[in-house]
Amino acid sequence: MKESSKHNENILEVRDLKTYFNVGEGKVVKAVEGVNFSLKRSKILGIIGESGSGKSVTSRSIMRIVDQPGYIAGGEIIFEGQNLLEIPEREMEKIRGQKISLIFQNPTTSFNPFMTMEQHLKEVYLTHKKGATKSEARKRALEVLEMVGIHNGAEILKKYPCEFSAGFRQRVFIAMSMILEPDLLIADEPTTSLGITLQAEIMEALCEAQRKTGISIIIITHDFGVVSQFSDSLFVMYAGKCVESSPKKDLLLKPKHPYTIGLIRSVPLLEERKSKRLKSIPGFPPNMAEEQIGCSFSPRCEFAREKCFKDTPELKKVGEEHFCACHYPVDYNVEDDTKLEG
Amino acid sequence: MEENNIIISCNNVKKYYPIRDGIFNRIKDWKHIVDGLSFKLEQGKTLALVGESGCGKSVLLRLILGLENVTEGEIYFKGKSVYDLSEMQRLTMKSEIGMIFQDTLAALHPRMSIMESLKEPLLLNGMKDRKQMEKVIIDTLECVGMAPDFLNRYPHQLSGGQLQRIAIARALIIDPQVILADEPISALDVSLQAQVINMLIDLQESRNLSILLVAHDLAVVRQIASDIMIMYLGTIVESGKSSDIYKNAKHPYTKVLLKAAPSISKGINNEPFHLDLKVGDTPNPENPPKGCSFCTKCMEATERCLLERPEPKEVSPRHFVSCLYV
Amino acid sequence: MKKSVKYICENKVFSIGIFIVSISVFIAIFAPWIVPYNPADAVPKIRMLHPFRDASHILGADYLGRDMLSRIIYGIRISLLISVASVLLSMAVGGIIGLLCGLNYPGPFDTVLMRITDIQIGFPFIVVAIIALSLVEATIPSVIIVLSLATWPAYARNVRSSTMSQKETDYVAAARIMGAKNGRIAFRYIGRNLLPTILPTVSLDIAGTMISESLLSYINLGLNPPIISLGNIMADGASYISTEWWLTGVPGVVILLIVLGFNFIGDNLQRKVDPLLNK
Amino acid sequence: MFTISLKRILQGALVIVCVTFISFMLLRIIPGDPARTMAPNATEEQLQEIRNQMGVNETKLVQFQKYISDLFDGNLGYSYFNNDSVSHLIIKSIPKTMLLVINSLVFSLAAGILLGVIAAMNSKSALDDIISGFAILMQSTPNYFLATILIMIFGVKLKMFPVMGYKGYSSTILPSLMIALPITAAVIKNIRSSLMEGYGQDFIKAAHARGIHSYRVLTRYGLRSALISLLNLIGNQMAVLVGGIFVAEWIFSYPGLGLETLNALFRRDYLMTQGAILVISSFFIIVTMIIDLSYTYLDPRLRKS
Repeated sequence: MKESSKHNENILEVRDLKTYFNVGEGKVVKAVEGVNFSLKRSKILGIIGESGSGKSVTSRSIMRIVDQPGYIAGGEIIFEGQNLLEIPEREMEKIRGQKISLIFQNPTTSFNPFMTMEQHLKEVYLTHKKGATKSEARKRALEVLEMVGIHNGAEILKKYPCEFSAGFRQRVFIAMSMILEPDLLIADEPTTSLGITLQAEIMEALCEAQRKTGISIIIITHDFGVVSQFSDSLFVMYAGKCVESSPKKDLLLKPKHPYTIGLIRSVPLLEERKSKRLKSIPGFPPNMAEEQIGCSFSPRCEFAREKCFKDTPELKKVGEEHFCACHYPVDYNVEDDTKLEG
Repeated sequence: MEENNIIISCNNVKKYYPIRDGIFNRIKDWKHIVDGLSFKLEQGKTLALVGESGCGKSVLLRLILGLENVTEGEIYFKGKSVYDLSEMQRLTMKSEIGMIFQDTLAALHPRMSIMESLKEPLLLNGMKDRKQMEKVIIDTLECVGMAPDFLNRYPHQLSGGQLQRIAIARALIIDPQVILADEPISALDVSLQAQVINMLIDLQESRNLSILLVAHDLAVVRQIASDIMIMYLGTIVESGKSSDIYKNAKHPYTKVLLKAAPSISKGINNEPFHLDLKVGDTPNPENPPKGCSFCTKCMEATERCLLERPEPKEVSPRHFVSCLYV
Repeated sequence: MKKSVKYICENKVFSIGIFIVSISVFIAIFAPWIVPYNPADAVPKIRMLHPFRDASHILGADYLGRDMLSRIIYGIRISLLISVASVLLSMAVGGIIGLLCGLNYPGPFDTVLMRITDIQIGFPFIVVAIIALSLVEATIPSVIIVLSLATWPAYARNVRSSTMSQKETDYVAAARIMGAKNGRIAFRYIGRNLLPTILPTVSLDIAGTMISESLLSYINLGLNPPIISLGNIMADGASYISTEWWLTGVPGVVILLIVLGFNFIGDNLQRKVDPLLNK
Repeated sequence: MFTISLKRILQGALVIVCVTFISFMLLRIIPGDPARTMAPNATEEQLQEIRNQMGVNETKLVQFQKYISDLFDGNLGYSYFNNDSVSHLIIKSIPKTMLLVINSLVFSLAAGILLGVIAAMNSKSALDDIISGFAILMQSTPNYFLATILIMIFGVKLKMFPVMGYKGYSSTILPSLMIALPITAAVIKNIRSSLMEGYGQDFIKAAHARGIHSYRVLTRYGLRSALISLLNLIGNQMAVLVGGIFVAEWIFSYPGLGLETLNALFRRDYLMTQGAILVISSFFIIVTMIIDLSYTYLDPRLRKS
């Protein structure tokens, strides 16, 4: 394994990651089936996909905390030159929280109700930084709270999580995940349970923190608006596989994969729209327990041809850093929506 | 705007919850959940109530449905006040309102199969013979795009999208004139959302339904609603036709909402997330500000805003804004 | 039916429970026909016979020479009858009271009744039983009522909390919107949800009541001699404990097995009965 | 927080008063004449004279009033059978029963938590089945049958512990073991299920994702919430504990408060039974109240609401 230098271009490379769940009676749900992507240093990658597409499972696999009965069946996760799937558990525990940290979706349940905020923040610091003193930990905690826009930190520390609103708790959680200056932050649907202004506040705090510390972020969401406004490059997942990935502007303007096109067309817009109805994608997402033959989007795809139903498309390069897993990529432009009005 | 095609109208509706304390639970203070609300819903139109959690929009629906009593003000259904209806009239009113709840799984009885849940509204409306009931149920399922083979399954065995359609079917099965929907789409994925939005629009046109929709996603509201009301902390800050609201929003809170709402076009031209709101927690309903409800968070708030409660001013036809500086 | 049989076999412990309980119910129903000897007639020759020694008296004989197996068969019949009856009684009484309290939750009716259950919990069961059984002569109905005194508050609390939490749910609100009256909501909606939550505790309570019933007879407060209950048999053998331990041992093991069967069912009944749980 | 505890204390006091009143009335209703059991072969006038002395002849309410006024100046009345003041008798027998209570609580908590944690830790292995099997077995054995087994093994066969009466500390072992085993079973089940449920909760996964060592996650997060639910369980197990004390003292004829109560009850010694019931049930209610209050105090969500 080549020893890459610190300023290696990609901080994280995921190659052919496979995570399966055996759900009894021999049935295996292939939640993540061969996912490939890489993340450049201090850049933001947005993973978008509907529920059941395997995006959360991908994030848990990177941190190696897949819930039972899931297991990582194959592939490599190269993080700063080191394959995370091969190192022992003790080493992995040092990386979690110190090098990579995870933000959960529901702030109301991700805090220990019996511990004060101070105990939460200090515990992470003291667990990883052996020999650090309590006052040092407290100083760092106040520093991090300041960074996410909480100025009355001292008064906050004494209180319990149940005394704060959901938005405030999510802010403290972000601060907690930045306390050891990790290199990678994974945010799994950080704002789904919050309202519009709270969501904007949290995303603003995340941007601030990213600008100040140069940390690279993977944000996972099903909200197209949030991910297109926040990230540098996008990565669309469907039924456990990557269907398209490219820099943000390229994907939003000229998507190639029929599923991405369908998604973008079915997102309601703030601006005036000609026809009242949205062009929705017919049918329902596939049942992950059954074996997927051919392209898993073929049953719902309007461009599907005979080849699509037989063999699974590979991820092909269709543009500058633009990859698409489709036999017949569509060249479509958001501006002239009429092209497909047909 | 003749009087008779107004389905539901409220004037100056208030709802306070008591805060009890002390050994004998004496009422210490009042929580202003809905603080003086007036609006009209016309036949065949869709009115959207937009606001963030805690602004009292779901409570307003419960008041209209009679699940809770109003502390002050009246609610009229087809011109007659809801509270002095006779028993018979109340029953007929109930058969004309359909309700779609936010948490579709919790709105269906966990141990009743889908068939039984759909039969309940028909039984309660006096339909007796089984054949007819089954026919009505299957027709309604058709128009929400569901095959009848789900009928003897239990709610927890269905996916989010399917539950949503069953909830809409149950609301439609008694052929109501008004549909009240509490965030029917926010829990769904993007592709399913589009399917449900299209369905609601088709149903509205085919059955001349009027829909009172509660939502917090401005883009979805733009798609469905003809009239919009923006709520903040139990009061209406701005109301009007959807084109007026989106094109020239006047109230600071509406502007903040429009700016904060994420969208693909903002993504394309790289607009950052930026909120011009005062930092700090939103005021809680326990001690609402005396003056304008938005004064503690509004950037342009002045001394006057803190004391004087603004009245809705008509800025343009049917476009009302409650702000002192408009 | 085919599917549930496969489902039950998967869970060994549950099937053992079903097996034990069905045997004891079979014995309880057909006791008079399957009993080898008349449990009352004493044969002095075989006094204190050790079990499994003599083929004709498999479980031996007690200090008066009465056949132990037939006495135990009758004992099971009485104990099971009393326990099941008293649990059903306390389920009915507790259920109704719990439902009414839950429905008028902030009202006076609820606070008064809940205080009664608090007071009830204040008295240890033994003291209540002793006082009650000295008040009224110990017949089968009176023992059933006394035994159900101990378990009805638990049912009342259980049903009340479930009713209170269900009152605020959306499906009850939806029913009310559609015009359902209070009576219909109470039984057709809330009642229907109570069964799966109560049923598992029924089985565990039957086990508990069998123990209390045999305890009453053990301190010869319960049913007097003409009626044979497992507790009586054990009480008779108590004084010979150091020499002929099996006089108390054998009935004790029988009680233990039956109660174990009920406990096995109780623990797993929740998963089997509730449609909510099978995916 | 203060108002909650005040309300709870008032409620407790009310229950104790009701218990006293009900037991007072009940005792007077049940058949059987204390004077006759006192002096079986006395003539009618002598019985009448004893009854006057006992004050049994006035109406029940007057007796209750007199009892309450005595109660306030700490005198629980006079027991004619053991011709000693009731309060003195009770105070003499309380320490022995307290010994039983403490022994069984300590044993059941220690063994219960230990076995519960072990069962939760390796939940898929045979060890978990053995421990759960032991728990179900202990809960299904009638306690007096358990006593007979203990007597057989430890008393008669191995002669390790005394079986009857009170001969020093060693004779508390068997009775407290008999009381403790069913409670241990309940503690094992409670700890095991709350730990295994606890593992699935979000905040434990979040702690794990922060790289906090799995052992520390168990003790700092899992056990803490399990202990709080354990407190709630102990409150419910009080009834089993008190029931166990009566049976243990009866079978092992262990001279504690339970045995005194049962004897007094059978002898219709009103005042002694009354005093004993008052002490036992108020102890039991106060302990349940303390557990409720500590339960609300320990859980910040309840304390802060």
